[in-house]
Amino acid sequence: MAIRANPKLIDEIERYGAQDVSKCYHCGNCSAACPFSKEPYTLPRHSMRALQMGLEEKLEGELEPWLCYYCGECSTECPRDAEPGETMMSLRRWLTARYDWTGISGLFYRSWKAELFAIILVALLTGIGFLAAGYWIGGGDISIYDGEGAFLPAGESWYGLPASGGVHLFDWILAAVLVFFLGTNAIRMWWKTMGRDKSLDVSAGMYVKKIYLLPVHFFTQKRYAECEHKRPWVVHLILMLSYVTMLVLIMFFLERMASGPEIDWRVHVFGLLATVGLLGTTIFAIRGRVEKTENHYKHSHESDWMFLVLLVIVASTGFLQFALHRSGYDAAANIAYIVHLMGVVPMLALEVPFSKWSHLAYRPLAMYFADVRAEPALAAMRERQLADLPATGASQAA
Amino acid sequence: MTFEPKIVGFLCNWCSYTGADLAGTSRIQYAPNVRVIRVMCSARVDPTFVIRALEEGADGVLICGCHPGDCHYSEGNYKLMRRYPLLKKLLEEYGIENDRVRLEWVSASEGQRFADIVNDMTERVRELGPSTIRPALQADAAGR
Amino acid sequence: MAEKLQIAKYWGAACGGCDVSLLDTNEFILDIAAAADIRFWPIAVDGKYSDLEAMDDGELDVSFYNGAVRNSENEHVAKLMRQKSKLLVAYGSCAHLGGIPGLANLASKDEIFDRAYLHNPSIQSGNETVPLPESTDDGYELEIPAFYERVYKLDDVVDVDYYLPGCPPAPTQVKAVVQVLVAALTGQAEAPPKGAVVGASEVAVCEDCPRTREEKKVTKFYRPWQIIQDPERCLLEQGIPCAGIVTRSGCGVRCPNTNMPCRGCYGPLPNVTDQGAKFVSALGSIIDSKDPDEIEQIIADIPDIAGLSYRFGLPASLLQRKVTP
Amino acid sequence: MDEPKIGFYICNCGTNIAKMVDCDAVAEAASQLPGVTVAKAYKYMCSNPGQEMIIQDAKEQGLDRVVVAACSPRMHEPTFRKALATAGVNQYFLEMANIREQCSWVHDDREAATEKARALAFAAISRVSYHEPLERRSVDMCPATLVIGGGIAGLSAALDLADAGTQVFMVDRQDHLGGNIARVDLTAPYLDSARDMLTERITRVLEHPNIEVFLESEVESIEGYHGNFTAKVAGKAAGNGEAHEVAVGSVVVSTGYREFDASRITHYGYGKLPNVITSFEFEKMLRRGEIVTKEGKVPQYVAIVHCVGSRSKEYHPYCSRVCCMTALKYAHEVKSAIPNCYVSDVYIDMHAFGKGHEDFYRRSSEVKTLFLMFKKNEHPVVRKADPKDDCEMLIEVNEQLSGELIELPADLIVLMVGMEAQPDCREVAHLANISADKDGWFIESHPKLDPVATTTDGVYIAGACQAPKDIPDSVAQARAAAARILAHISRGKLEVDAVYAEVDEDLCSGCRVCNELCPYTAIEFDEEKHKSQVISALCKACGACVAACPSGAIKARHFTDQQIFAEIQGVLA
Repeated sequence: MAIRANPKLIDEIERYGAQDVSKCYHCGNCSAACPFSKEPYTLPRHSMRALQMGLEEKLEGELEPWLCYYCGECSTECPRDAEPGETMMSLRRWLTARYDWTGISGLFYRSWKAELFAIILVALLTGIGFLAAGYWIGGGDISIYDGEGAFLPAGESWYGLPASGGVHLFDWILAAVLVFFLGTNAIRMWWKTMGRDKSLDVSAGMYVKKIYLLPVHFFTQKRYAECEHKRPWVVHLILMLSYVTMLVLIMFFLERMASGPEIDWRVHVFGLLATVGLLGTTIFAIRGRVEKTENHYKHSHESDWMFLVLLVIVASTGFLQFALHRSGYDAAANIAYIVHLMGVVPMLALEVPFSKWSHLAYRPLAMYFADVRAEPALAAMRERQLADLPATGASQAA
Repeated sequence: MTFEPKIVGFLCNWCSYTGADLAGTSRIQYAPNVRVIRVMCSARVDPTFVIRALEEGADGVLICGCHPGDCHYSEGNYKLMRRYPLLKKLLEEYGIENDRVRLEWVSASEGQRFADIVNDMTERVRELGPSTIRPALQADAAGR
Repeated sequence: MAEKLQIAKYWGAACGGCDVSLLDTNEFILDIAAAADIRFWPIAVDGKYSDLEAMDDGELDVSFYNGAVRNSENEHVAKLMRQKSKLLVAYGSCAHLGGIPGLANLASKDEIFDRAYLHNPSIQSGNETVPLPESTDDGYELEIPAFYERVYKLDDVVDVDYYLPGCPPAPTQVKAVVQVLVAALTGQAEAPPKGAVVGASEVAVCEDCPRTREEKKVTKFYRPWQIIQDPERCLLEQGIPCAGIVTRSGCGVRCPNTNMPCRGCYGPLPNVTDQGAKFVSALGSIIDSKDPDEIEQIIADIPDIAGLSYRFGLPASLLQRKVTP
Repeated sequence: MDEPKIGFYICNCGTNIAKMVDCDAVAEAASQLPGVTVAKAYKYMCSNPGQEMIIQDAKEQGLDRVVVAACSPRMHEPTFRKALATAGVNQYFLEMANIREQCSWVHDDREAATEKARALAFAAISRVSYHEPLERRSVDMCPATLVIGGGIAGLSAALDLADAGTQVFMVDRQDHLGGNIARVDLTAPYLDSARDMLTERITRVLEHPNIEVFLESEVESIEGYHGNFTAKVAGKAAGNGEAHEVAVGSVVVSTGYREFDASRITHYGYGKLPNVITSFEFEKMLRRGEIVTKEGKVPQYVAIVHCVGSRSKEYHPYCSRVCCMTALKYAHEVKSAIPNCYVSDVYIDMHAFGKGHEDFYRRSSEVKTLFLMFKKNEHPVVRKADPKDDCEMLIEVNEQLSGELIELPADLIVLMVGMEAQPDCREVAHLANISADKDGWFIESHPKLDPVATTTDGVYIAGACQAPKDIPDSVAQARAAAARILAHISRGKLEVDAVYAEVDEDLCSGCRVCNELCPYTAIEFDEEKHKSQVISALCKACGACVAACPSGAIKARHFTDQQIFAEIQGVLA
């Protein structure tokens, strides 16, 4: 049965960043250059073609864009400046939007104004919210940072879990919300990429057998290491690990983090390291994007900027409150804290489920799925090639 | 070792000889048994030439001209077309096998056709075996 | 005139017409008799081979051999005559080209014997006998000439000085040639170059043919009895295959003048290698059709193309005889 | 004839011959033959040193015959004839043995090839001994030219000839000049107007004092020979009824092409679906300036299908050469007329061989043209779309680059119909005494070295009647033809080959067998002498009469019986 081509699709995806797709005339240099391009996954030509022809459903079901870490080799090799690397990036944005049932991420990606507005709005609400909370729930004394009558109490903790109210509990509610959105979208992703395609028979056993890949890919990003240049991988890895460290610290050790003024090395050493990691890498990235030092920095989508800026704000204010508190300026520390939260909340509430950061879930999943379906996909491919053989034979004879 | 027939080919300059050249420029491989004699037009092919070739020891004779209606001299090939059947009848009475003498139309663009004809004719003549004409006449002379 | 010329004439494989043609010179024969001693002429004067054998080499001034060489006897005598004569003349079509007997070259010796002595309606069954060169009959050793596999023209077996073509040669030509030779031998005139065809023209019969010629385009061939012909017009143009176009003139256009097509007895023209092949070429060239099937039909009316084109000259043709592998 | 001194030269042609033929061995064998004074093998006989070698040997060793075993005589016979002339030897004392095109290039068994080369060399050597010195005749060159066909090629040739001050007669069967280009809007790849280009030339032709144009007329017959043709032109302009006769020295055939009939390919639905149109119908739209469907709607999807009738088993095997660029041109024109329209090119291969073409192709992809590749001999199928679809039609393509069977939406489908030889090309070929190949394109005298001339001296071909061509190539060929003709005219006289038939009156009996055979009526019968005679100027040396002459009275100069007998004996030796 023939698949309907949709020439209009390319216009839609252009709004996610891709600009030069139609220049591609399928010489295949990109796939030759790509370190990940091996059957059954041909990167990036396969996606480029599907995109040019507007094979919507096919594209939605593709894992290939997620298998790409954007080393940019393809774009360098491309004789027609069709920017395949950037196209893959744009496809990831588009896919994120397609996975997201709320439609928010689509909105964000297509209109940076909307995204910015949302961020500011959430930031303001957060600010106001916490100020209010400080006054009415907390003692209202902004000069107290922690302990008895703290303006923004962390709340009671029981083995790292929030036993009663306070910021800690809020964190967990926020986390729950975040997981809900990301989770539901991840399920949609599974449906579009795995569930829907009846042609492949993927056994449940496979899912179990390959499950270990999830953490592996998540924590090591070893595939990124396969790229020709190693630096991007290192940078990315540091950023990601710092981020995760921070997440763990905040989710489980918020009290210890907050309590002071004396430094609690058991947690703060990690906190400081993570901060350095975050700041270092983000600044490196910002510089890169400004000066376009590396392939994957050439093209910057608004979402990239907002993501980086938020990170810088969050990391720096996080450190600031820490520093102020330790040096006894609790009032200032509290203000820094609120600003910090004004950055953190939109970042977690918007960026993670609906924007760039969602890839922290989708990419490892995609790699996991890719491995799960590799064998049946390969088999199907072979079958198809065999089916083609007589046809080609005939045309040669002619 | 297999018998390699010697075949004399009379080719018209404008179609068949050019066609044979085209087979060359197209690098089409064919049997090396035909030795070509160029004539301006197949109409120049006097039955005497064919008979002389056979007498001189040719195992076969191939005549090629432009396709009827496509002659460079507008109608030369028809003239051959008229003489040829008479010649064939004559040769038949001499007891010469039909396949030894052959007339084919080959245009300037039919390099492949020329090659195919040469291969086919070579095979047929090879099946007939060597022509006995020359040996027989030599024997007659020796007998005297 | 000092002494008489010594001449001889012999009849090989031939019909005898040639001997008659010499007599057809009428009273001129007497002049010959006056000028020459006829030393050997089996049909006219008494004599034996032994007489011929007894002569010295070159004793004869000129000998006329008519007929083809079909058997060992013909060859024997031909060689004898060559040996005994200063000049040997191939007299008539058979000696010149093989003649009518030459047509036997379209069949092998065995085929001929089979037809003549074994399977022939005129043979009473039980009487089938094939002649053998040597045989014994109640004690007597019998020898007859060996019948050759094929027919030869005279110069296949001996060196020939002059050729006098025709079947038979026209008496006027015979007369002329004899005069030339006599003059040459008696030193009154220069002899023609050796190997020359004497008593014939260098040009085709048409040169002397009185019939009018216009356009040669034939759509049907006829045998003489199949058509009421226009006595004024070229026979070929009327579809009657006339060999005049490929034949030396000199005969006096004997056949066309009697409404019969030329058969080609005077043989090919000086520039022609193979009379029959040329005749085929010319006949084909005047067929008026572009349709292969129609062409086949037109030539189908010519029953025996070899017999037609080589009626008098098969042994002199390039291929000489039917090939029997 | 006293023993001739023959020089035998065998050419290695680099390795073209040497790799398959043992040239030294052949030379060695040849040197043993009687009369062969010199026998040499050399790298490139056609090179200057090669020719020098012949000239020197001829002078020093007194050669009076030369045999060159090399390429086809159709290639280099003139070269070596010149060399002989320079050496002071009559140029007809040359014979070539074709051991490249007809030996080394077509055999793969070195031994057999060498043996064949030897036989061919022996044939040439035994033939050359019978060669006779011949003198070329020179005839007057009529300075007028007949141009058949008033398309871009014909116009270009005519103008160059006329501007040079020579008379031109132009015949076109249509009621206007311009041919197929007159039906075109813009040209690829530079998108300038075909009409501007054409009208300028047409007006110049019509107003040119040296050009006489016969519209709605056809050439009935062309008689004569190079330098002295007489052509009969019949038709309206020639005053209907009696044919107008023109005397010309040269003929330019520029009859062009006609487009492929798209309805022959049924699964494109041409003639059934109203919005499937041919490229020429689309050109009409472009010239009207509005691209709309039959229903008058502005199309949202336009699909352009390439190779309609070209490069396919069942229709025409060849590439029509102009369609790819024209298709890209359409993409550009549609995009600029309807910016939000989606244009797809359904093609087999993109042939962008010409100047500026590849760049044009790149630019087209930048205006977002969707290129879909289908497999040769596996044509897409067009069908009507369902009402719920947002398009008129759907094209099913087995897309090669993705390996997917897809269906493409289309509101307007443009079929790039290929070029086809004119329906009466065979008649024209017969008329001008040139030949046409199996597809009906006229055959040039040499595919590489002489693509302008034909096998008939004085008749030239220009434009798409020789093979599918774009405008620049047609014009180039036309102007080349004009240059060739002017070169002859400027010399005033023409050298005509010395090869023709002649009658030996002493041997001719006036049987008149030959009289009806000559296609050029070169044989006349002298009623006085009762002999046939050949008018050498009219004779084109086919030899039909020679073979037929029962008296052997007609001699084909340079193709005599003796020469051919010698050749027969040679190949069999």
